[in-house]
Amino acid sequence: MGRRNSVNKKQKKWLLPIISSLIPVMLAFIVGSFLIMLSGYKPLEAYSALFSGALSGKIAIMNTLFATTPLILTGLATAIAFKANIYNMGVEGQLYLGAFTAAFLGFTLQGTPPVIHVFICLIGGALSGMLFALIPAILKAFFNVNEMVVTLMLNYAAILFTTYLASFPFKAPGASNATTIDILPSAELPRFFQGSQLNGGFIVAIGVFIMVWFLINKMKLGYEMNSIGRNIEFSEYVGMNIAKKIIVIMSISGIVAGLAGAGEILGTHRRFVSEFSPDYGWTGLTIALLGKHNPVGVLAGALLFGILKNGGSSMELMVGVPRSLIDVIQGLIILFLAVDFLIHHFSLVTKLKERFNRKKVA
Amino acid sequence: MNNIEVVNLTKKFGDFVAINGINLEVKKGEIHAICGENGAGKSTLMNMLFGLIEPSSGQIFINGEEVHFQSPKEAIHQGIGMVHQHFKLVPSLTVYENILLGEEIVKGFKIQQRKEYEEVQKTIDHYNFDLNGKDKIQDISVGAQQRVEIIKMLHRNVDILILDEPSAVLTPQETDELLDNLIALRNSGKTIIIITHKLDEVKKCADRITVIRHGKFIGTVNNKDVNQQEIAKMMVGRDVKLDLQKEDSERGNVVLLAKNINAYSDSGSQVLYDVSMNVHEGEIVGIAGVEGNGQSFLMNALSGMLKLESGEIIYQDNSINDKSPQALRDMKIGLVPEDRYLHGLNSTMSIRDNLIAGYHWRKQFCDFGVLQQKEIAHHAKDLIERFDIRNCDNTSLEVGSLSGGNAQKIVIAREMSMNPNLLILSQPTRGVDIGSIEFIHQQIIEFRRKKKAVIVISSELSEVMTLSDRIYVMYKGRVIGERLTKQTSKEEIGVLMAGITDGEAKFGE
Amino acid sequence: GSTESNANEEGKIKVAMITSDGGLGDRSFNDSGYEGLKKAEKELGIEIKVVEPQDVSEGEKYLTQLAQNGYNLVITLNLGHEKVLKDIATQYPDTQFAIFNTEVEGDNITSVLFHEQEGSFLAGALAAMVTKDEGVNNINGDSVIGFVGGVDSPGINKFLVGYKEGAKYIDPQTKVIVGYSNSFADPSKGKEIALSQIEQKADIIYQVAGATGEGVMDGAKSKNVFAIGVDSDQDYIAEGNVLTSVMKRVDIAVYDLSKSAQSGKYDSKIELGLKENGVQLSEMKYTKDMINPDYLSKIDEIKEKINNGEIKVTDITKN
Amino acid sequence: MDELLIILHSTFRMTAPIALAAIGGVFAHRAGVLNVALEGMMLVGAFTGVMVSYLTGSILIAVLAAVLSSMILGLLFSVFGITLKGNVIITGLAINTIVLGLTAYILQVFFGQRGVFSNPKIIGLEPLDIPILRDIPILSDILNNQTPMVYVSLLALILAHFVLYHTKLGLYIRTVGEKEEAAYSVGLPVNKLKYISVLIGSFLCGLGGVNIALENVTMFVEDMTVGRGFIALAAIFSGQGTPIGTFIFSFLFGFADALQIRLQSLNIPGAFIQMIPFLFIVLVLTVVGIISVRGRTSRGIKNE
Ligand SMILES: Nc1ncnc2c1ncn2[C@@H]1O[C@H](COP(=O)(O)OP(=O)(O)OP(=O)(O)O)[C@@H](O)[C@H]1O
Ligand SMILES: Nc1ncnc2c1ncn2[C@@H]1O[C@H](COP(=O)(O)OP(=O)(O)OP(=O)(O)O)[C@@H](O)[C@H]1O
Ligand SMILES: [Mg+2]
Ligand SMILES: [Mg+2]
Repeated sequence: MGRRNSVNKKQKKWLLPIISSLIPVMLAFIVGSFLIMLSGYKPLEAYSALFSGALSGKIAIMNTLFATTPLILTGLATAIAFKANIYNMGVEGQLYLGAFTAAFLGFTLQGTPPVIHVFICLIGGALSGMLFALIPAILKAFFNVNEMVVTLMLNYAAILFTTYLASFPFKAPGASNATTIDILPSAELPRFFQGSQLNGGFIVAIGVFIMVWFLINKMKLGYEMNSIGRNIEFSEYVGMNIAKKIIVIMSISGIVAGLAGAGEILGTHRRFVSEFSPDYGWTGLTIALLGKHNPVGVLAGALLFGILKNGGSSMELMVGVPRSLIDVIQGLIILFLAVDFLIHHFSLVTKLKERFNRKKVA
Repeated sequence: MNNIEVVNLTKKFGDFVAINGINLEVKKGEIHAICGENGAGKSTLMNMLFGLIEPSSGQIFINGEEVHFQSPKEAIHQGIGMVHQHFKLVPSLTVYENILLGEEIVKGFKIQQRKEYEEVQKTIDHYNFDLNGKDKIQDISVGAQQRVEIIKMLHRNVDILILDEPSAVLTPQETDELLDNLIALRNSGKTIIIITHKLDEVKKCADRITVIRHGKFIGTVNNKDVNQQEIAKMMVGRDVKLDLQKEDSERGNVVLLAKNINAYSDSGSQVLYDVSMNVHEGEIVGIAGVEGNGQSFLMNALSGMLKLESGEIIYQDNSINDKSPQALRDMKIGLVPEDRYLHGLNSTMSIRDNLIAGYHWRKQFCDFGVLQQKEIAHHAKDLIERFDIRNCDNTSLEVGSLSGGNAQKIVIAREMSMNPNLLILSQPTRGVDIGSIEFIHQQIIEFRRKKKAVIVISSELSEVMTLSDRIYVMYKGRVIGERLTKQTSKEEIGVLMAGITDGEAKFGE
Repeated sequence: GSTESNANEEGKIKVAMITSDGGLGDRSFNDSGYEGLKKAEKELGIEIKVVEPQDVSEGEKYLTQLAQNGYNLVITLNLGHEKVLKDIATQYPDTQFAIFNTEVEGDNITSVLFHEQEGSFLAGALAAMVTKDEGVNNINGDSVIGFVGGVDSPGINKFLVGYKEGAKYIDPQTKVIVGYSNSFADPSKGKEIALSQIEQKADIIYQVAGATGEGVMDGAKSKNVFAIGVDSDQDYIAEGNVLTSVMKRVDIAVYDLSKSAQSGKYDSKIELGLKENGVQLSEMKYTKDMINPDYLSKIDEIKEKINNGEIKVTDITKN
Repeated sequence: MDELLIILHSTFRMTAPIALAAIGGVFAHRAGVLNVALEGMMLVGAFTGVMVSYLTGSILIAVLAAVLSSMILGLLFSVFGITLKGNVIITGLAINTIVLGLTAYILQVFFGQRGVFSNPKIIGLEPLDIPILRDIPILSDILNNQTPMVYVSLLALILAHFVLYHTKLGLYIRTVGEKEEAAYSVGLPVNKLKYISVLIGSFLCGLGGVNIALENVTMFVEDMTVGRGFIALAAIFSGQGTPIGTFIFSFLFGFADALQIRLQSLNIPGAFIQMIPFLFIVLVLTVVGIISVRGRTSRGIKNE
């Protein structure tokens, strides 16, 4: 206790969240190492593969950032809506539509100058994400229809729809799965470095992060999101046009989700591949919650998941730890992160101390 | 012997000391009043007695035995009951279900709803409260909810009864009934602690009075040894003017005119019948009426939250029938709503942010969509100073941690600082200490002096009488009378509030 | 770059396989490939490794790292890797790559293509004959057969089209009821679709739906009609109720590739159809005796015609 | 007409797992705990049921084990989400991830199987032929010869309604969810009530798992619940947390799904037919929304 008190306040401010997020990760690794041992692998070997795979060397780090890219965007998309207490669970679907639109513009707009072409595709992806998010937004704003249900349902529809598009009207000739033809080179988000998949999508993600950060922390709309998120009736009473705000906020959320999809297509797949997303939307949801709807928190969470993903595949490649076990460890980390150990611990310690003191007096 | 003894009790919220080494002795079979300004720590102290929060240090003895309540359950077990300042009722449940919560009457597994209702209604009738056991909490007025809270405790037959501002929303008659009942309970041997800002009530029922200020014990006195002025001085630490002086004022053009408005509630019953009223520049108009007679709906209609069935509301020559709250604010109408924690404040938002809510888009605070944090912080500091809001040096704290009176001052400060042309206040001083009431009333009068129009809706008859130039009385959704304050009396308005008219109104326009 | 591809101490040949979506345990495509690889390990004494990426975007990393780690042959079963494979193959010229179900050009790339439509054609033909044969199981006289696919996509419909053509070849009046489960892991739904098709008089249902297909077979079993398995020999899953399975010998292909790894001589393209026995019907261990032997000879006849080009089966992915 | 009866019969089958999870989830929902782990709880029930049935050959023990495993998960959820005050949505999502990985992992490490586990030794539950019901004309076509969990889901509906609205437990659960301070201030054991609510939910999810893996089919497939837990969640929200409303929406979904399967024989691209259940729910909610907004006189959207 004494030592903790001696840490001065300024230091404590940024140290606390770091410590409090390290504890759960450690706990998860400890539980995970039992499982790893059970299946006959060496925990230390496995974990060192995980960390070196994710963090040692330029390529490893770049690949981690590559894995982080879509998660930053889906995390932000969710966080924006959640901040205003709007449960946009439809990021996955919005992402798919954004992805398809980007691909479509990417392979149709022949002769567009490179940079402009990329921009058009990104904007197209963003807009279709937005339009799709408008459906639940309008239903919520004007008919008070639960947006969580609508977005959940529309996800399925979006995935089915894009799969249909890639299987029938836009199927690449000769392809034996549901993919479109390649986008034109002018629409590609360039890679930074041969040997790593990290590409311009990361810049897009960071750009969006900065804008969202500014929006939430500095702008009028951020203030209103915060207010609506905490008490919608109050917000209405003091004159915020809730219906309009819901539509605006969901639109922004949809734009970011659409960008996530567009970025994946233009930077990674370079064509539309049906069901390409390994639940980016859902992971984004977890990240948004872990980051407490706060852009910086989302960034940190996305990074953690990027490390786990990139490191996880190294763990499989190098050590042979089964993929299912990597899922379990990831789940454990999330589970432990759900709890604010330090703060809880803190209050527990304080409580005990108080009780003890009181006993002494008595 | 002392029924309750508190020794050197301290409560800290973080670095803030809310209760600072308080000693308190409550004798068995007495009515003990606790007085103090808003934020003095009265509720905090009582919450510790009831096990809602744990003390940081110090001791509590009940009947001579030291207790360490971990939860209200243990306090209830010791025969303590508490009527909370902030209601702890379940909106979707009925009155009787709320009253019996935790003490249901069951047969097998099944709750005997009929029997429960009958039993509760008996208690309600016994205490002569105006309540229907079958109503849902969400459908009844705040005053009625307060009555439910009181009955909830009376029904439980507790030995020690703590009441935290029980009369804040009661009608004068009900308050009288309540006080009589408390005295009767005291006479039957119960111990009662009552917190109230209304010194006449204190004088009427208390045996002894303890005053606290800034979390510190100031003194315990016998009721018969002091007068109201002296109690007020102990509380505030200076002399307080208990009655308000206001000069005459010349009234100007009509600012707001409501013509025959009719409205229905969401559940489909008519709540406003042909209501007509007006306000002029430089005039304060009071709306009097027993809680639940349509004032809240009138307020909602005037503030754009309730759609009208028919009739018209005209503000500065424009119809504002279909205007949203947003539009009304743009037209310089300020609103102080009745339910401060639902509509007036965003309790988990910071003090600073609450102080600009609804005006955050103004050039002053927001430039090209970007908030001017410096200006906002400065604005907050300024208002806190001007409106004497206590315990909020740190304006990034949540507003929910403020005491009731200070929270109310935040709303008033926000609405007044924006300089509206028409200010509509509903229950502006509910739960506010006398020092602050004096202050708020002065602010309202100052407003009138600037030739602005004010509507005050209050169930506090004395408040309506002191502030208003003209009074409308509402009864069952109608305006049943209109009087000039100078030409009427408290008694006459009281009679009107009970729905009794002798023919036509005495004063017409 | 400089590959660290020093063949390991004992000079063993190293072969790695990357699974396709769904990974191991699909009891069809991926599992079959793994069988072949295990067989190669045992019989050829090579070192093997199987890895399962989480999603298609990880393909590049897996391919690169396996090449870097000195595998002589890297096989990917995931056709989604076609785009990245081209680049990686030029970067690691000393490594041989193989990809299934799609054609990628490159000096050190082998493309393995299956003519699933041909096997499906046989299945369709057989089904069209058996469905009128009232004596067997609960077969009715109507010419109605069913098909359950995982998703409505070219990869699946390739099977469907062959199946339909086979059925129409026998009897143009044969009606094929088609259903999709929208998931490869939903046996409940598979069964429900099967039951619905059976209700509509279908008595032979071809499933191309991964684990969802297990439900289809279960449904066929519960109503004592027939299902048709896919990819590997699934006849054992519901003995006597799986008429036959359209086997895709991924195992053989993988085994042969491993063999090439030993010799160091690779083909650039391997097409596996009926002719090459890369696609075939199962031996029908449990059902052979239940049906009219004439049907089987008819099937052999059709097979011959396909092999010699007399019958052309449409490959929908080729357009 | 016959066609309709068949569809209805199949509707009940397809509704059962969703309804079981949803009605179970209603309790936690009413206690103010958003349980997104319904999915994982069902999956673990399915897994354990199949494994235990395989190992013991006793369906009774299998069902008990399924329920038990699901309730252990409920306990884990409660410890993290309620006692340790973790964010319940994160906790729920984490549990889903863990279950998905762990079932696959156990299957692989201890049973040497991947993906699918089916074996003739796995004993399932058979449909019931109920004497009186058998003779009631139309009803027997719809409701007779269903598997036990279909009847359990109907029973659960009735019981859930009774418990929530006519017993102390239900009243307390509703109180905790609606106004926790009210419950606390009269001395109700708030956390205990939340635990109970979550556990009731996991109990029914366990049975939902049994329905999926030991009734409809007798096998385990990784991730075989394929989102039914989330559909259940949607049903709870659509049904506004009442058992009856929740059941109705579960049923509507089951019906649309059953209908969808029949409609696939139409000559329309599969994707559009398969969208029907999802779009149908959105449509119903929109209609309900339009109707209820029309009747309102007050402006704006209320706090949840
Ligand atoms: N949970 C809390 N966290 C931080 N500060 C608190 C909390 N509860 C109360 N306080 C602070 O403690 C002080 C005493 O509050 P309390 O509610 O006891 O005042 P009170 O005397 O009841 O005032 P009122 O007459 O307005 O009800 C106030 O300044 C308030 O801001
Ligand atoms: N620059 C402004 N001048 C006057 N009133 C404004 C201004 N900006 C906003 N308002 C008012 O603030 C309140 C809230 O505005 P809201 O954000 O809903 O609309 P808006 O300001 O038109 O939108 P936006 O600024 O995002 O385009 C409304 O009453 C609106 O009319
Ligand atoms: Mg108080
Ligand atoms: Mg037939």
